[in-house]
Amino acid sequence: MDSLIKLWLSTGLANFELGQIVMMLVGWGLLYLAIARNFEPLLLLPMGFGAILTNIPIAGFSEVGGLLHYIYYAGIDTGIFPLIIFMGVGAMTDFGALIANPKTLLLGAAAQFGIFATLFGAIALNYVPGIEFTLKDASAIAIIGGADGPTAIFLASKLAPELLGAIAVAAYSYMALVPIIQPPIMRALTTEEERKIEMKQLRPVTKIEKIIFPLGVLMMTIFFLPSATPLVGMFCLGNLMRESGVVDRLSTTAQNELINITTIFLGLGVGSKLSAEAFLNVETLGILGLGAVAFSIGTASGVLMAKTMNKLSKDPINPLIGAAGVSAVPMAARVANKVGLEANPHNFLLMHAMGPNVAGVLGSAVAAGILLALVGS
Amino acid sequence: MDSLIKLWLSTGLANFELGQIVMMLVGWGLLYLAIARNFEPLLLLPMGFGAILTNIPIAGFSEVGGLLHYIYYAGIDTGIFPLIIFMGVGAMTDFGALIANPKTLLLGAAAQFGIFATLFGAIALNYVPGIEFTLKDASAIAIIGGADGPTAIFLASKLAPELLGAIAVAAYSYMALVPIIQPPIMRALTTEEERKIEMKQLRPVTKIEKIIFPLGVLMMTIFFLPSATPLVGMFCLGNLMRESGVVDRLSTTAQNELINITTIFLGLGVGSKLSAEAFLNVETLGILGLGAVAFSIGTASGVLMAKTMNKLSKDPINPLIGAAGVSAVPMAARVANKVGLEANPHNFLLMHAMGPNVAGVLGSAVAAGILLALVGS
Amino acid sequence: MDSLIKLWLSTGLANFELGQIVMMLVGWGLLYLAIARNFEPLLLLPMGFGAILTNIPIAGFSEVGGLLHYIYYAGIDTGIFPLIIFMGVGAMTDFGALIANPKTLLLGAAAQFGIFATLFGAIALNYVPGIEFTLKDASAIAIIGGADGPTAIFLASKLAPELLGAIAVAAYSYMALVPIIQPPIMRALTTEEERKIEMKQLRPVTKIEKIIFPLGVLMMTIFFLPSATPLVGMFCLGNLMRESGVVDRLSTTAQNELINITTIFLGLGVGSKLSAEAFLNVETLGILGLGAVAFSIGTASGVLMAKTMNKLSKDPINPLIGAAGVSAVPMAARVANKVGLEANPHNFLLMHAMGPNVAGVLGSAVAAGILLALVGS
Amino acid sequence: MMDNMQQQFIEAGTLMLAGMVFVFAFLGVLIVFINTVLAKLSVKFPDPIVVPHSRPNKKSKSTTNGDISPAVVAAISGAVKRYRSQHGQDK
Amino acid sequence: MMDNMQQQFIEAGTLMLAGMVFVFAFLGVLIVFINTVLAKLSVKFPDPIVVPHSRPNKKSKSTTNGDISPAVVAAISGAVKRYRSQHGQDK
Amino acid sequence: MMDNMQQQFIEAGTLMLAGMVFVFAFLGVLIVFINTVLAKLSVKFPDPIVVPHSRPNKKSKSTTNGDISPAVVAAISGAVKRYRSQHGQDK
Ligand code: NA
Ligand code: NA
Ligand code: NA
Repeated sequence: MDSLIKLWLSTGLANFELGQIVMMLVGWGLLYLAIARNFEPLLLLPMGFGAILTNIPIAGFSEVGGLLHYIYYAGIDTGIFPLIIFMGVGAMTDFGALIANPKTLLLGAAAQFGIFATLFGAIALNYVPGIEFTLKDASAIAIIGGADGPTAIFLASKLAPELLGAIAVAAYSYMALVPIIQPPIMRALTTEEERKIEMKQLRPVTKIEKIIFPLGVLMMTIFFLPSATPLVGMFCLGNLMRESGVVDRLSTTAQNELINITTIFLGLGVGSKLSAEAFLNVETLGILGLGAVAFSIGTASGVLMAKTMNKLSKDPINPLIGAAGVSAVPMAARVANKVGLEANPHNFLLMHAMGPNVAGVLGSAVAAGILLALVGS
Repeated sequence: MDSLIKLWLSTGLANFELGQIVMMLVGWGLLYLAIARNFEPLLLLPMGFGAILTNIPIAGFSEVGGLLHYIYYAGIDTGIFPLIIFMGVGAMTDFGALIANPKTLLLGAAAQFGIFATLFGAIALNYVPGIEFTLKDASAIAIIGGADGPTAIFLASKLAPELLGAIAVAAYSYMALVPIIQPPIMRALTTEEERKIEMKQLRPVTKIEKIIFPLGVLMMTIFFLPSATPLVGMFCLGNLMRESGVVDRLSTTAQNELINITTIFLGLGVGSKLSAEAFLNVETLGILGLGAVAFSIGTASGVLMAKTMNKLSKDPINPLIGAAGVSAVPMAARVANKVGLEANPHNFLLMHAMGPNVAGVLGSAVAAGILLALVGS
Repeated sequence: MDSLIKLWLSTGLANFELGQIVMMLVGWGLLYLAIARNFEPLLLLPMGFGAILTNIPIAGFSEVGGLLHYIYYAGIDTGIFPLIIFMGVGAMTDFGALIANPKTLLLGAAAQFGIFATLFGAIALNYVPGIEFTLKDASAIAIIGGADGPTAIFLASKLAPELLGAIAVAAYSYMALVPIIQPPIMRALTTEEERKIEMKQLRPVTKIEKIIFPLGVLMMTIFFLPSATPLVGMFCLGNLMRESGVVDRLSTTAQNELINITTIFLGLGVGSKLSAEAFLNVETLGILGLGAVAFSIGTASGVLMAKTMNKLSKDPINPLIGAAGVSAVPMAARVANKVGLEANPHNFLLMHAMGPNVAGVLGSAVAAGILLALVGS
Repeated sequence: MMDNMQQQFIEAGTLMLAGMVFVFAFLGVLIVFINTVLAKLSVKFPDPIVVPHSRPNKKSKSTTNGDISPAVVAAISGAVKRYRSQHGQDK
Repeated sequence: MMDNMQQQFIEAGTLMLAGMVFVFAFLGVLIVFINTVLAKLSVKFPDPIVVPHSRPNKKSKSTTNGDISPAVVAAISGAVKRYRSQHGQDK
Repeated sequence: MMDNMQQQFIEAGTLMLAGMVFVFAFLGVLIVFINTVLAKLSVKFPDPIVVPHSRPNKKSKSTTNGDISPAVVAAISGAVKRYRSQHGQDK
């Protein structure tokens, strides 16, 4: 009898708190988005699962001795997991399109306005009662506009760990929503004629350029923005392993098993931050709202920049590729290609959009470095 | 001369203790079983090797600063390694046969009687002078009857770390001995007629069922037995990665490189617990004896349950598949198939036995959760 | 304005110290050697990159909280990374040629004279003002003569961590220079006639011999030199996984993903020791000089031993294969083969040189164990 | 000491009882879950009917390297068949 | 409190300005870098001219297992072509 | 200080001597081990005689993905041969 009471008291049913139930539903929602809607499943599936696990009463997944506790403090609090992911992404990235058409770097720069405008917006939200974002919080939220998951997680873990869960949810959700968010903005800001513009074929890029490029980026970051070197450095290491051609076995592992293993644990660890106290508040609503604004502003800035450049440049530039400047590689580039094809079925923008797309990755890593340098200490 | 004496004093020969020699022989024995007899070599080979390393005089493998010390405390004391393995096993498990014939869950339940009967037996062994098992010790020993390696290691690391080595040795040895232990029991408890029974072909199972199944198992565990959620949760995560079809690269890594890496270190770490003080005592003999009893009782319970169900069910059930309820995937299912073929060369029981086989994995994880809940704190 | 000043003060340009600039150039040099000259790129590329990262002003890669700090203390200070690499190397090593012609073990032994002569030389360098090597320092430096990267890193991390960077640079650079350093020495010490000697074809080696060999080596190390068991033990574990044939999936992972992942982090971690204080001093010059001496003496000893054995043995022995005794697997064996072909285009020494080559790996691991035993405590 | 043993036996017996009841209850509820929820789901969301050889195609997506397109596989199978018939070899 | 807000807005505005200027400056310098350094390098060290099908051969080096030599690939391609033409199949 | 140096030289010399003796002794015993124990074992447990082409088959077991059965390999080899003879191509 005693034993039965003890068994009952050790059930989840006897110990559930309302917040845990709600957060578990959030976890289920993330799993639904990942599996049924194919929303960035590589991260949202383990993240949704982690959200469920961390909210199980009694089990103590995120307390000392629990699995998620170890994962979070070893891999995310230290910044190690996002940096390993970034190395793998670097090893998967081909900068050829960017080197062939370097002007597209300006598109990647313009799209970062989404970040800094959101920073302003986050501070403005402090007028809302119940919301009190510090400048650090606002910076961590703003980086959602960078449309780059590891960058957002890395910055949030440094500047506002208590908001990490909400920021990661927003960042990955909106990245998955890129094909829905971007097209209306792109169509609204461009004319039919502009969308029909065909671009000149890209010149071939030599091996030596691809090898020196990550090294040049690294040197510039060292000179001008050391606070961005963790992110940019690991990204460039991965890219150098890829392009140098002398360490193919390391590059292959960085792109496959290492990034896969890290992704599983990163997702679980981020999910462990989705506790009721940290997530169920008006601030989360603010973050979700700001995220949508950030993506929209970033998209619009990229498109408007491309329109301007098209007017000034001798070679035609299709303004649609400006939207790819938000990064969200390679989805945003595909969206640009798709919207372009609607206007002109012979217009293949994919390769042209890859330039601003990878420029956007660099751009948001640089923006993260600026925020770390100015707000971080 | 001084140097030569120092060199001599630093040899193993000058420092061996009897216990270390005996334990090294145990390590050699495990290597022999793994390599020459193919006894669960994936774990017994690194484990036997770890046993040899940990007993080297002076070398200090398991002391602060030693390799096995780090491995044990980082991966086994925390429970991380068995949980990663369990995730990988989940990603390798196909629940199709179980979903197609859910009644076989009862067989997986019945076979767990091997666990609880052994718990009783372990307490009874306290009559033997020199043996003093607490209820925690008895629970950790009893789980050997679950025939599931990672579950046994996980539970032992929580309830009785000082018995971990002996428990792991017993669990894996008897799992390897399944083809020898089970058939006589199966034949003794069934008639020739029963062994000849052919079963109805299994219905096809849809993708949605396979996706929802691990989520349902997880929810039930959360509601009724949170203490089992580390094991069951990671198992279900692996299975969901497999069946969802949206994170194939994570699933592939979990089934291959990640589980392989973890297995090497898990084996070494478990082997490091095979020190003379911990292993060379009458309690180890008790554990080895109880392990054999546990497997036998589990097998018998499964077969008897299947006999009963065959009498009550409208669809015929071959009692041999009940033996597969002890888990030991997929060996026990193969044994059921083989004994069935002996009686009736047209009787292929393999798929039918996979149902109780994977049910046994769930069953022993649930049993482990109960023991943790009632005895653990 | 304030913000701009803050931004400027956070740039690398405003914070560079001379030493950091020089060390960054060293890092660039290592990258150049790795990529353009193909000098041991698997380690020198991540190591050069690590050297650049650790010398970035402000970024704090190697301070508490920095990525390289975690990597170094988790993987190199503990000795874990070199040991995992050694396990992988063991899994890649085929001892067949050595077992077929065991006399070649003497060549692997003779080449270790490079280590012990260098130890003497390192002590002699104490006459140079500004250099003050303790016996521990000298031992760590001497191991460069072993021509085995993981062994050198392991020993240096135990005996002289502050010299680790310089020792690793020297070890890997000279290993890459084997095709340039060795041939002149080999030609100077042998006659044209000797270089033309053709050797008897090797007998086939059975599976059982290959399985028992690593176990025998392990037992001998346990008996006579426990301090070498971390290195030799992990090497033998890898080799046993390979040859036993029962854990192919573990062996494959140890040879591929696990060693690749570890190599990336080992390189980064070793690079993090290339700080100005630790590297820019006259001791580093001494180490680089001694490294060249060590390789040369080791090569010469191996060749002279082979000459002697050729005179005493009934089966002819080509003295060139003695040079392969320094290890540097498989480069040194290829060099022996190439120099042999120059003298006699029908003389294929590659397989014969693999015997002393892998014997050299064992030899330097044994030498490392002796140094640990006599100098380490 | 004997008291203690008796006490332990009672505890062990209770554990055995509670444990087996719980295990059966838990897996029993799972049977109900499969027979109701999953059964309904399988009716509501049946698997799309697929041409048999498109399955392996999809599976092969998960392997990151060394993919071989179905056309090549078909060609190889054809080559195997012809090779066998030409050489009269069976294994 | 309103003072505080104003203060924060000023900080946020400065951040926005400094940030966008810096991002454009940084990526702008990178354009110069590409147009000068990389452009010169690409002229000085052009890629060696390679027979087209030697590329995939080199790539396949990086995969540690399951390499297939180019000759075999060529043979398979041939087999595919013949198989298709014999069977009149296109996909 | 010179005393100290002398002391260090003596230590280094002893190390050199002890080290080389030990290395030779250790690897020497290993020679004996190979010539006795392993030699006997190789006689007592000779490798089973296998048909040559079953070897690669067994090796390929260890690669988890992308296995190709020997029959297919044979077929491909045949295809290669025919392709070469038809096209008169050698590389
Ligand atoms: Na971006
Ligand atoms: Na079980
Ligand atoms: Na060596």
